[in-house]
Amino acid sequence: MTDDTSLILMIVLPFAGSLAAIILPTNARNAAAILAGAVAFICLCLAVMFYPSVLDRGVVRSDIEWLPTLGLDVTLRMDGFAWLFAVLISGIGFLVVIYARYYMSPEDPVPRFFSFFLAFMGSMLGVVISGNLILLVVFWELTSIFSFLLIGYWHHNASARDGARMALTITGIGGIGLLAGFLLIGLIVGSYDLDRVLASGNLIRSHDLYVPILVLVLLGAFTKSAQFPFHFWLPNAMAAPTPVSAYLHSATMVKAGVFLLARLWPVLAGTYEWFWIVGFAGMMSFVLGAYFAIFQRDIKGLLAYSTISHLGLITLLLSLGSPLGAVAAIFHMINHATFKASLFMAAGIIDHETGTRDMQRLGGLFRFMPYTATLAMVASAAMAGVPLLNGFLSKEMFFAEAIATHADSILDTAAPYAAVLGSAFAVAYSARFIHSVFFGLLPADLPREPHEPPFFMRFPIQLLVLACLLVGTVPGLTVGPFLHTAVTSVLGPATPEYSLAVWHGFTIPLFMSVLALAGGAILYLLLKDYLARCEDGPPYFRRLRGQRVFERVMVAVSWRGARFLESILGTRRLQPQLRLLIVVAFIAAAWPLHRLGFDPGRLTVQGLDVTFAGIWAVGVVCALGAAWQAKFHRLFALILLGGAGLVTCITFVWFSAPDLALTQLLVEVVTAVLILLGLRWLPKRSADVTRGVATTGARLRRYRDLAMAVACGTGMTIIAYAVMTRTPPVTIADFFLKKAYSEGGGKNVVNVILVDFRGFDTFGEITVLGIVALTVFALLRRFRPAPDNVESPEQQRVQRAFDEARPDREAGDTVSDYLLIPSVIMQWLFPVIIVFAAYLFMRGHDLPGGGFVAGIALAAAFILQYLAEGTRWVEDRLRVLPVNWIGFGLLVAALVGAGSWLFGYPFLTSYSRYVELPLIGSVPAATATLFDLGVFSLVVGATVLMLIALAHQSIRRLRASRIAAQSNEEIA
Amino acid sequence: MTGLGDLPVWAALLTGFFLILGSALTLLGSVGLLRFRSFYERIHAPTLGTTWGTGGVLIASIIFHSVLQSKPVLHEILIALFVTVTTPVSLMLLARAALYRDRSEGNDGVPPFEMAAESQDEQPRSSGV
Amino acid sequence: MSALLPYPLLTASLLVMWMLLNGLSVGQVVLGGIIALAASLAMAALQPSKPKIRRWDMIPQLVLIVLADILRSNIAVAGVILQGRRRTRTSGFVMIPLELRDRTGLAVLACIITSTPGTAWVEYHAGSGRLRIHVLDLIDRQAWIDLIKQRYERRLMEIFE
Amino acid sequence: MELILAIGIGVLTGSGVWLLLRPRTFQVIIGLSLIGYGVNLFIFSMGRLRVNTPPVLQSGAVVNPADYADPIPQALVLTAIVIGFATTALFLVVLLVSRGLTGSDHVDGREPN
Amino acid sequence: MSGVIIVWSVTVAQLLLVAAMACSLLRLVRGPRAQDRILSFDALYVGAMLLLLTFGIRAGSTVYFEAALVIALLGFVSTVALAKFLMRGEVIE
Amino acid sequence: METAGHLMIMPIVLPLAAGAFLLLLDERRHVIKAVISIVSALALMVIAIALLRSADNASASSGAATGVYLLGNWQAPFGIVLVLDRLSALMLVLTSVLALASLAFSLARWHKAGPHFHTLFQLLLMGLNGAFLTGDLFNLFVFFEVLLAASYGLVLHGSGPLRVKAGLHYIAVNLAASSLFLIGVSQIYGVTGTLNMADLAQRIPAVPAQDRMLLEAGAAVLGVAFLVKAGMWPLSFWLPGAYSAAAAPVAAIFVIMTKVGFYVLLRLSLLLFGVDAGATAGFGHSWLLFGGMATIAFGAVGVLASQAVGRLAGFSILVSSGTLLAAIGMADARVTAGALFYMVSSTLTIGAFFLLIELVERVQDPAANVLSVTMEAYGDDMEEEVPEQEEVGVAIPGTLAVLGICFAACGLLLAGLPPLSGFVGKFALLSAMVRPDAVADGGVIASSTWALVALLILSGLCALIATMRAGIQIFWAPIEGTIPRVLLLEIAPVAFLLTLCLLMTVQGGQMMRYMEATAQSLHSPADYLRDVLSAQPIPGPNAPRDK
Ligand code: NA
Ligand code: NA
Repeated sequence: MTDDTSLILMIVLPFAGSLAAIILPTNARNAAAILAGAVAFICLCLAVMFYPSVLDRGVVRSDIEWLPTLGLDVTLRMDGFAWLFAVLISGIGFLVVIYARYYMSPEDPVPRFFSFFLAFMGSMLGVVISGNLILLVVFWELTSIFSFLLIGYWHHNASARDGARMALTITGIGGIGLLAGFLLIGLIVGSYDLDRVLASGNLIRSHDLYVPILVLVLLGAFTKSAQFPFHFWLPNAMAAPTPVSAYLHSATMVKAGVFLLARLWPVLAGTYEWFWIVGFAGMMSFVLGAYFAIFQRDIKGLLAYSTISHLGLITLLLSLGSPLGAVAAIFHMINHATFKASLFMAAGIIDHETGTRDMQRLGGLFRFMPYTATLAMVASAAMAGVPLLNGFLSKEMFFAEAIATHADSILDTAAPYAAVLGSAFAVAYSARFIHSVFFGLLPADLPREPHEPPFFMRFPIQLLVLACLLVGTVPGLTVGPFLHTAVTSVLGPATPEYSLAVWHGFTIPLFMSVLALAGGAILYLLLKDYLARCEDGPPYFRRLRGQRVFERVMVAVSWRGARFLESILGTRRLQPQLRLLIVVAFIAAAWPLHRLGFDPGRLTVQGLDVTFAGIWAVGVVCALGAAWQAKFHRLFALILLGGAGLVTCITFVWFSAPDLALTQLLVEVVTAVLILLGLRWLPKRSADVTRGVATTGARLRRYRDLAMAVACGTGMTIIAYAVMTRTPPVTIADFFLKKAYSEGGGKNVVNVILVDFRGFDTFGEITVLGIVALTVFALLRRFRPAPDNVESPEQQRVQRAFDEARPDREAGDTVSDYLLIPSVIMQWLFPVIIVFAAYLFMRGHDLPGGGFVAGIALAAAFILQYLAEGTRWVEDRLRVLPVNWIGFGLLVAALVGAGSWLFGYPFLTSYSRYVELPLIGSVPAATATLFDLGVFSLVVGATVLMLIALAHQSIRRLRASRIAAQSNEEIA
Repeated sequence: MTGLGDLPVWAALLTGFFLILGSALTLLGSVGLLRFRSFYERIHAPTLGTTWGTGGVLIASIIFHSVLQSKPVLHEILIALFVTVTTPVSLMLLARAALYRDRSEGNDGVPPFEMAAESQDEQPRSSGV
Repeated sequence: MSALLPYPLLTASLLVMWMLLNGLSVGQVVLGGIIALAASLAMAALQPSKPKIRRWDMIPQLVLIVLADILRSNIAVAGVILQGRRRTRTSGFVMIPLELRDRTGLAVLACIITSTPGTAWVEYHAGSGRLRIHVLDLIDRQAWIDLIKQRYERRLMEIFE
Repeated sequence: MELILAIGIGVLTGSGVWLLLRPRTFQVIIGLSLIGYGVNLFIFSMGRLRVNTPPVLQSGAVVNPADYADPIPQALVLTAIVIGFATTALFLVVLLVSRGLTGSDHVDGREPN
Repeated sequence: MSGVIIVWSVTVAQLLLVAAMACSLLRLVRGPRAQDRILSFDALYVGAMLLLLTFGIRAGSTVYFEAALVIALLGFVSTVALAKFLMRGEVIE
Repeated sequence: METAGHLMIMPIVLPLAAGAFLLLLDERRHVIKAVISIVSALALMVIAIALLRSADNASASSGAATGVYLLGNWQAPFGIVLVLDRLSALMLVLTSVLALASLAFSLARWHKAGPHFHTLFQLLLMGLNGAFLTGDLFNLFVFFEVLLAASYGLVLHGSGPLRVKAGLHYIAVNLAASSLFLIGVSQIYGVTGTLNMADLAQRIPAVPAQDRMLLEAGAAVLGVAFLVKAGMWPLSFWLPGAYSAAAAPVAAIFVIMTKVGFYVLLRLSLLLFGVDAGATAGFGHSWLLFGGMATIAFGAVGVLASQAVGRLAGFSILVSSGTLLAAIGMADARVTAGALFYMVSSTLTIGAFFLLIELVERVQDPAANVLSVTMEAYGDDMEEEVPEQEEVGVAIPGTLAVLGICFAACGLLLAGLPPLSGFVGKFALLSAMVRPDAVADGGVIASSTWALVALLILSGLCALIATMRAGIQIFWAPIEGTIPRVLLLEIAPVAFLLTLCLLMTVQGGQMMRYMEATAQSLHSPADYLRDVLSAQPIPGPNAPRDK
């Protein structure tokens, strides 16, 4: 198998396995476990098999093109360091799978667990072997996401949900920071390729953007590795099933951060900023983590804080910027992975067997589970840095580095003491763990009788502890060469001389170790009794709980703050929105005028026609009156609106637009009837109710609106006047005027434009009309009048009462008398209007008129009948199917348009000529006229549909009230 | 621009006469609309415009166009017809509605509903314009 | 025939209307004929009360009378408006019992009365056949009643009933 | 002439805007209609004003464009009128339905408190 | 000559008609009752119709005729609707 | 023009014919109507893809970069032309895909919730496609009105107080915007004397200095009209309400409507005010940039602040719009390319999200199954109602898992987290903004660009937090999780859209290449002008008439 394919397989297999696992049935425990185990094992083998090629080639790459133009390709890159991590991830992953098989209870949906687990493993492998920074970010975020799912696996308890959310939030933020940092690196280097980035360390360190880059990248690394001050998510992540903790907090998740620090060590390390930021965070995490760990009651809590502390140690080592420090850091990564994984598993076993992890409740378990106890003791001894165990070796190196002076500073001078202090704390909490769990007398109230776990649950621990022992005794023979390849792949030529010997003679580091061991032991002895009954958390720091602060901040920022901001930056009311729209539009129009020095053109009073002025005096009064009266006198406002419309018509006629005048007039009539139909459903509003109670605020708002109205009006006036007085440009109109008759076949150019030159506009326009009619219809189907409108209008009630009161009359006489004579005339007008509509339609192409006006005229004919005789009477006689008129109209228009395809011409190509008919003579026959027929039909349908649908509400109301009455009778 | 030049003077004079007559009558009607006191008096005024006011303008238009195009242009007759037919409709409906409103509000000066043959005792109201 | 041409008179007059609008030509006659026919068929759908005209000969006479009356009362009302405050004038309602029952006839009467400045059709009661008009310049109520009944109603009844 | 029409356009639009900002749905619909008039006249005026030169060709085959008003704005206004009519109708019905469902004719569906 | 006569008489007529429209508008605004407003609205329409006819004469063309015809034939529809709204509180029953 | 050319107009004529034909069918014949509607949508997708291929090949091979369709056989700039280039083709495909998904979803039941749903839907498609295809400014207005009118109908589809209130605001604002549109167009015509976009682009440099401010004023007013559609702050407050109130499939198809505004702004700003626009070059770019940034910020805040998932989705639309507007403001070809990729991805995502929301809300309370329309039902007696407690779908155990996965995918896409296309799109934008050659010519990267980068990243974070909060609340919090009843017909469209996002990720390279080609041709519109204005009508039918 080539290296390429195996590299790809290492990524693909886990995800494929994850997909396979998710579709397994919920109870397929063994199948899922075997699948996961197999995948993990194969990955391990793949990784192991890589060693030779890594050894002789140094770097193995495999490139797959993904987004070349963005410089983001799937570049997989295996070198010694990546190899080391790949082995850790897949190896420990394999062990955790075995462990989990026995840990998870049959009730749990285990396949989902293993699916998430495999996906996480795949992402982790991706992080370590991706050779492109952005690709690394991709996998980085994936680890965050899948760790979120793993931590929240038992989502039925709230702590798991909170832990998961916090973990994802923090690490997600970090990942985004990382992305930003890498973008900047790409900006400097001109590529995201890891090799090129590693090669351009000096360039980056000397760039102005170095500090931002450093901060952003560290944000990513620290959040992931739970380094101070982002450490607090990790203890909350302990709500996860123990196998998850064992995996995430030993070899993988948290290691990703320090992995990245080491990976980019050649690029970013060695500067003053690096030393200070990384060193400070590392030292704080190291000491505080250890200190917090001592006072945890929960075993997993203790282990979590110790993880923070040990990662702090690694970070501190990397901060020093010395090659030897880096070596020690990498070495400790391995060691920590081994002993911490085994310790978590041991904690899990204890929890599993006793049902609790509270060290104050536990004790004397050695009698029940000697093997497990021994293993746990060895592991924690390694954690404490006891000689002959792997923890000791890296700890020694750490001490050696701590005393060596690098940059002269407080931090540097503090380093040795901090190192000893932290190590002493480590000894103390290790001692507490061992003593309080396995020794002392056995408490009475254990949930169940503890005993040794099944073999396969202990087996992984045995392997790991064995590793601790071997590495601790014969490092050179075991971990030595692998560590060396890893170190050289990171440090390259800068790789220093170092020895992994167990015994270096009586050196200061040795002395420091002894000091730490002794100090830790004493510290534990002093604290023993206190710890046996203290409440959870360290003294003095108990109040300051990172995650509570975090929660508070999150709620304040991401919820309350956001809601507040939304409420002040936005609105849900209509008037402010319209106000804003108008203001924005006004500014948009005014800004260019202002910027380019606008000259409105000189005012000319010449050609000022008194008649025209008089007409517009009428128009102005109407407009202002309508604006003034619309609130309290709707009918009045409606009439005034009509007046304004009338003046508009006259203006159209005055400036030679007869078609517009026609259309406007007809639309006026129909609109008036329409709004009147609607008026009946609006609430009664009388002036005296609300008049004069306007508050100052309301008055001010009114003045503001008035100002806006005046401003807009003035703006329109100025612009209109300016354009009208400028010399007109050469317009495309000349073409239309020239071709209208010769090629469009009509003398009424406007009409020819509408049905031919720009027939497509008309096409869309009638579609709008049709759609609106349908919408109106649909809406009114569900119309429900307001309570105060349900009963019939006052007038009708009064008149009915009057009729009923009189012996010589019966109900409805008044209205029938009222309409008796007028209705005769209105009926006889029906055919007249039809003929008139036909006339308007026929002449359209050559003279003012056309399908649209004809349609409205015909609609008016129908409406007149409804007015005269009422809905029922008309619909008993005439069956208008407006929807069909609409559909027919649209289809005709479309077919006429598509007809031209038959002759190979584009849509809507018109064809017109004079046809000689017997005894009629030559009559114009233009396909445009057919198109106009479609328009006509649609307009009739739409107009009638809208008005009649509205008119029908009255009947609907009657029917509804009748139904109500019946139901009342039934009740009575 | 229009061929007004070749219009015989007599036609022009006739056109002008009827035109001004018609519009003057219309104006008078509107003045009446403005000056009459009660609604029932005002309702008489616009009919000046809708009868001979319109008539005058229409006659002018007929003469003018017929002479100008030297062929009878009579379609103005339709306007006359339509106006004569439609105006009554609106006025009748309006008057009845006004009557209803006045009655229901109990305003004086409006006859009661009673329509007995002998109920001619409605007091005529005296008023200037 | 009556199925195809339900209202010959209507159809004819519609055709005339078409002619007035489009001018005279064979083609327009044919086209107008078709349209007029279609329109009157549409009218047939409304099933209006079909008026029977007995006395054609009286129509022109009536028209002339009405035109003259309208012209006269135009002048009268114009005078009233122009006179202003110089002369007091009484206006009022007049109730007229009608025998005319034909709706078309009544409609024509309504048009006449309303179109005549100085008189306005106010309300009509089908039950009692009583009409109330408003008169702008009311001196002798009985004179108005006679005028309406003699001058218009009689003729209309002769024409329509 | 231009001045008068411009002022007319301004007044129509201004009144419309004023009503557009009022709280009652009926005021808004009247306002929209007024704005409609204003805008239509504005479009119309963009073709400059020509008295008594309607773009209806005398049957003469040869056409001098200078003799006729610009037909394009007229065509645009026609389309605008139609669409304006449609939208007015729609808005009317929507405000009726809203009034029916919420019981209030306030644009926000509830009386301000 | 006749051109002058026509132009002048048309101008005068238009002025008279506009004055008429102004009067109607004044009554429209004054009211006092809705019926008065509707009545004057109707008068306004008639004035406009006659004005359109004068345009026809002034322009010596009949292209403006249909507009006037529309007012004559359909202008009353809105008046009827308004009146019926007064009488019955509902336009179409 | 060969008949193959007629394919160009199909996206407009086909839905119109379908919609019109549906009108002639009886109201209650739901099945046949659904079939016609779906077939039409499918056909539209096929056509759109064919057009996309032709646009891509044509411009790849021959000089004819753009397909031109002379409506009525009238030559540009006089007649109305349809123009097909990579951008319009892309929009067509996007529209048809979204339409297919929403339509399929609606068949579960929404299409019965009121009359004429399918007609309105088809006509909405007609309007959208028309707006994307037309090369004429006023015709654009007409198609805007078509799509708006249909959207008015659809946003109110199903009625109910919430919808009507939101719809009222939506309609009022958009009616005002339409007036602005008219003012702008006519003013531009008054100054330049033409309506054809290409012709405008040619005439604008020649506009005399004393008229230029009028031109710019008109253009600015026009721009405001588009910004309302695109949902730029502070013109966008109607949007979250309207979209979250609308029925799920309607909201899903509406997602494309904000993109119409973006499309037009992109097209016009580069065509009319691009590099060769003379004195008016670059007009309005800075406004777009800062307006877009404000919109992103507001959208992100809204995303955090919204409790209902529907509003969350609505505000994510604002974030996406803001991003796109700001990208236009950058006026840089590579940024445009990234923006186009981002647009496609975010459109598909939010569309899927809107569909998904209705399904996951059933997890929260089964009562959500009842349509608001049935609560409001006061129809005619003969009207068919959706029964009160209609059982939707069957409770299959896997449902919850599937919904969860889809939700998670949406969350990742909205937050722009890897591995899905949301990340690719955002990265494409970011890497285009901070790239060496961008520094090379400008010297340094503008601070506004840095601010934009920060906004993009932070908005992603907000989306992550908000979606995570919602997801936990929906899927994890309930003790007794009610297994929702979901039809395959309902989940399939969601899966379809999300799969497309996945494909976009996998095939990212090809996609980006297309987008870059599109951006290139947009930023150098010379070909566009040449092709549009040189297209010749077919000689023939309009021969001078025999007198
Ligand atoms: Na043509
Ligand atoms: Na009279």
